[in-house]
Amino acid sequence: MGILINKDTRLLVQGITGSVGSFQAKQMKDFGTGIVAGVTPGKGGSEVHGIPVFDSVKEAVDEADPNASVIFVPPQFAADAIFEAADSGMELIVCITEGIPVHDMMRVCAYLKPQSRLLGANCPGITAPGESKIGIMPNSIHLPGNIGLVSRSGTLTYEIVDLLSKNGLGQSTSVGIGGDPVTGMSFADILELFEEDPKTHAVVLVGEIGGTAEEDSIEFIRGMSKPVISYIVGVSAPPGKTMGHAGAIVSAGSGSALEKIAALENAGVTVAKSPADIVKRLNYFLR
Amino acid sequence: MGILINKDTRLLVQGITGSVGSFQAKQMKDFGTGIVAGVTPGKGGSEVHGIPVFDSVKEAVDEADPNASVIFVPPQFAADAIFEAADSGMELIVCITEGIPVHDMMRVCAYLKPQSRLLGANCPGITAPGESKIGIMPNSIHLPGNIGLVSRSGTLTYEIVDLLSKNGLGQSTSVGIGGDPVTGMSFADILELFEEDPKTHAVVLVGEIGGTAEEDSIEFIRGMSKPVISYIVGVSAPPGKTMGHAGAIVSAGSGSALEKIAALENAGVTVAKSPADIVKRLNYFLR
Amino acid sequence: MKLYEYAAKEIFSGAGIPVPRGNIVTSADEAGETAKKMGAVVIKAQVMAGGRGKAGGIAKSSNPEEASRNAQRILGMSIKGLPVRKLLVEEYKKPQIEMYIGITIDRKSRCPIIMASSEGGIDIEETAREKPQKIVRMHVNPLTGIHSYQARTLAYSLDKKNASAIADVITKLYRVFTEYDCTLVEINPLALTTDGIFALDAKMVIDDNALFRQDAKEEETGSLEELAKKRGMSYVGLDGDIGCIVNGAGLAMATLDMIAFYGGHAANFMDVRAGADAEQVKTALGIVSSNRNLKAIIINIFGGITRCDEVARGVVEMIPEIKVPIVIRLTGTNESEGRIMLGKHGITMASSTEEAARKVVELGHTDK
Amino acid sequence: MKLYEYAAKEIFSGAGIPVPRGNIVTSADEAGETAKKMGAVVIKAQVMAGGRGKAGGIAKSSNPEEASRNAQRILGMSIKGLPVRKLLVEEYKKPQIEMYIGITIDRKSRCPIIMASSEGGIDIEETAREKPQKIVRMHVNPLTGIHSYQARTLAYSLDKKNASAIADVITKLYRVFTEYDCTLVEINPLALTTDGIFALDAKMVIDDNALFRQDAKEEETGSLEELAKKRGMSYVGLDGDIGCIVNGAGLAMATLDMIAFYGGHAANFMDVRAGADAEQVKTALGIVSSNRNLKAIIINIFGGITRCDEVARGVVEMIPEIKVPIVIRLTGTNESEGRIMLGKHGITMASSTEEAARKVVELGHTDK
Repeated sequence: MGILINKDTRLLVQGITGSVGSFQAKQMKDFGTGIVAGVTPGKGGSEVHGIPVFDSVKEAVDEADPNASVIFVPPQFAADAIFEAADSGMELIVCITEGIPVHDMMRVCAYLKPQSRLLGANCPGITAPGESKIGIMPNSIHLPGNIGLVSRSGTLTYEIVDLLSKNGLGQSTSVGIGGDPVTGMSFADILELFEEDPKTHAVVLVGEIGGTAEEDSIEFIRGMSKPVISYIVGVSAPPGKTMGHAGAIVSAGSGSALEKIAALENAGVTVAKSPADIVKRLNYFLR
Repeated sequence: MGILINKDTRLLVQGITGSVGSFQAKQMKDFGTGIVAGVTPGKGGSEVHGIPVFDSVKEAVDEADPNASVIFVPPQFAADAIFEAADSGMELIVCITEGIPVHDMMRVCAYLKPQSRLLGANCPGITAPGESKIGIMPNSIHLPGNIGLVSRSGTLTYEIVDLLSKNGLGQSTSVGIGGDPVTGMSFADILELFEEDPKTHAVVLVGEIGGTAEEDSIEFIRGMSKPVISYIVGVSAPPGKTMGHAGAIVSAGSGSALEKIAALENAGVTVAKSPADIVKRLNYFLR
Repeated sequence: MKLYEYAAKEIFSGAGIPVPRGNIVTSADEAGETAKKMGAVVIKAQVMAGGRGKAGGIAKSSNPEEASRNAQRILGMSIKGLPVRKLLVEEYKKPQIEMYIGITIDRKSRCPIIMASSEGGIDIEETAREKPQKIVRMHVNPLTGIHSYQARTLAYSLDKKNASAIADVITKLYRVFTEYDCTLVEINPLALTTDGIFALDAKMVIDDNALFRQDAKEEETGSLEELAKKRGMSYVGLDGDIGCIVNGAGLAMATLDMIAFYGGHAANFMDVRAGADAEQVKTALGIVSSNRNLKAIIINIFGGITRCDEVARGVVEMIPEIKVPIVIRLTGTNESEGRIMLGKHGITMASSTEEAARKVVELGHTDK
Repeated sequence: MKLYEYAAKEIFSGAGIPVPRGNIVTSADEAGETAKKMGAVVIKAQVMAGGRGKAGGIAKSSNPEEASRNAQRILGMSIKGLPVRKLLVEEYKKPQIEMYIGITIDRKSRCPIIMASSEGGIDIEETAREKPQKIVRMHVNPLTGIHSYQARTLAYSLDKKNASAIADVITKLYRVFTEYDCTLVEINPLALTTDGIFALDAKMVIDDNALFRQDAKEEETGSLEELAKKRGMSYVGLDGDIGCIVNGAGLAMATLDMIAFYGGHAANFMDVRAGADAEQVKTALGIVSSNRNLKAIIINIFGGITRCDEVARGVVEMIPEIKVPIVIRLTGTNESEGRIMLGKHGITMASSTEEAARKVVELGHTDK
């Protein structure tokens, strides 16, 4: 059983008739994901790859009883799609869409009740190898196993998953939480699920510069029984454009990679120096 | 111990320097209520009847640690006062103010978390005889005892409490939930507390025409172990001004007293014909 | 505060909801003039009463002469007792489909509720009773306002082909509902015509408690209800002969019920509200005693914020002008002071609502 | 999108926040003319850089001659590499107290946060570090917006005597923050002067993701960054000599890190985003190769939505124009098609980011 998703996940695809939604629905179906319905307003009654399409999430719920939703609608409409999914009782909402206004996302996050968990937006989704995949990670890179992976990035997530798989280090679940300033589930939220998941033996956390999401997870990591290997990118990245004084005042840290790495190491969290180093350290913990 | 309030209640009075706020603070103090602080922006540092006044609820919380608040501020500012009380962690908020716009109250109710309970607005408050009083019920009418009273009215509540007391039927707690279309706690919310309260042996529910608050409580009453005597006023009142078609469509009932009485009696709830009849029926149940 | 159809339509139109072109007129000539410009028109009586159509207060007119004639007739009418003083003359739009959209407050859920039906028109309440599945309901979270998907879903349930125009109307109507602090907005029918979608009727009620931040102004009628409202009191005229003055709406209703219980008939409902002073009591007595059928007056005060001595002072000052017997019940704040003031004036006293009601019914009968 | 001070002040002023009267000028003469009308003025360089004051880009001028002289001097300056082309000439207001108000997004709490301090001015970041108790913070629920009590409480903590004027500024500033989809609004200092409260400086950053619904328009600079942004890509120039083209910001950063790990220096950061096609890859190669210091180029693609064959096609078409060696790593969707297309062009292939980085650093060194 993966965290958040598994063989029994009944997926709804919002924006299924768009080019990306349609292509990715096919990929997910090929992966083995149980897709039960799609939604595109005005396209109700049609089919995409044999998946029935409805005009609204409510109709899809009434007819096909999904419990999770993935969102491929354009950024202007994505927040509304999340509201619709949440109001219709979806337990997991994965928003792939990139470019959603941050004020929309703040409103969404303030609105969501604990029974609806949101991954993203601007995330690659979540994959439980051999069980289910929601999102856009390439199908071929995954290998079932005991490593939990959580990342803020997109393609970098693929890179690490691919590397782990090629080195025989299978994954229980790989999760992208999204790279936007305001997202749904945090590192700590995912780590908590990995800690509880009997199938996960070790966790890889892939972070990057900006914000304090990595630092905010430290407290939880310290209480974990499972090894966590972190990897932070952006050491050689140009310093971010400063956000007036307020950006520096609001968080104690500046969000630089070196500061993050120092904070993690000070707290006793393992920090890998390169992708290859992640593999080395995982092998050390799991030998 | 009363429901919602008791000897340990630490009360904050918002709008304490106004004429009503100041007068009623004195009345509550005389009743024995533990008033620990008052708030009026700009009047911080002063005192009213020996009660320290602060500029904000937050300051009052920091200095005096209240756990309940009563609101006497004018209707334009009352919703903001409720937000302030809720954000500062007040467990019980009693809003006396009459005339708050209903859109403000809808926003307030959608905002409140379960840990903050709201009585009112436009309510006379709550009295646990011998313990504490929050609100504006006259001090002299109460008698400690085992009757729980809950009402949508103001002065009619006094009338019934007074009648009960004069007939030796003391009260565990008397609660006015407020007469506005949108209020915080409902009849059912209060009935639930009376059902759980070991000191309450019977409950009097005073309703009136308009809305379906009485009908909505029927389901809960049917599951109660304690006798509930209801009294509905407005049998001879002129039919309310109709609210377009929507008013009639939104609720199955028209909100008339006769309809309410029929619904209650059909469900097996005792309905008293007059105030004197309440006393008679209570005596029957409690003999 | 209820708005006239034309006032509501002005606001709807300002919010971008399509309404037919129209003119407000007060004479048959003006109606004819307007019809000359517009062609086929509908003449609609502007009164605050339902069932105008059934009462003959709405008339289609194909030419200026007919318009003028119809206007003449309707301006002479009274609908449910209300004389027709203004007409809305509106370009005629032939409805192909009549839908219903209403937004009000769901007290139970404590939030706005939108109701929509593909079968609108004059029989909507019957539809609600007989075919409830034909009415789609949707709650709105007052903190977020209406979500686009909600307007869209409602619109699909009405008419999929015109869903985007209908969703637009719903969204704008919800905006009016919140911006104008409404307790009701209603379009019945929302009609599909060959020229597109139009709101052919419009109802709008603004929350009285929010009038301080809305610039809507009620037209003055000079009624007793209005006079009482201006002084912060609530008065409703009734058919009986016992005048009532009470503080608090609940106690006032209980008083009316008790009067009926003892076989009497109240002449009015009058709530002087919490905190009434002598001046307000005098005004209340003035309003109530202006009724010529009056046989007796009951004053029922349970003083909390209201002070009994203030009430007594107001009553005493008005005694010379009151020609019928008064029964008064005074309990609560400063009760003894009030009783002493009244003592020397031969007014009947009571100590409970029931006693006061019984006594006033007796006095009213005796007088006959 | 960052706004110039004068543009932010225009918006603030439109929202009712008091700002000093001011004029935008581009010459010393205009500055003198403005000063003639206003009396004592402050001349402020309009550049997108902090520390203008310390760099000499702000000058008080008591008379037109001085204003003209100062304008002349500042118009000749560059601040942090940015030439000064525009000046804001503003009526001088002598600050008695300098406060700070800023609103930004607290990522951790996922909501707006207001920060205020009674000790504003140029040393506000130092205040934040040294005397954190001097900075008051307040979160705002994005669904309700700022409550009056919050603005009031913040204002009391700054200056109780002028609390109501300050609360008003805070409320209006919050409104600007949400209405304009800002990620930052800042007034530093908010000054108490003998003429009242004034925003003497203004910062405003609009969320790039929300520009579709804001009519703010960026002034064009013709930079490579801007060119890339217009094509939906993200480019930042750096000091090194290895050009980078990667899909995904995280993978791009990892690539830069790996280049550094192997002793190389990246010439740029370039994220071509998900789904880039051949045309975009060509544009990206054009932008990256316009750097004359370039010794080698790394292209690192992990195709998900992006198709490797499209990338390969773009690269092949640009090969004639690229004068430095290219290392390419292609993995994912349509990988084999892409590899076949590239096979015949003598481009160095790699199968992981680390391998690609190692190879490109080697190639870059060999070339020296």
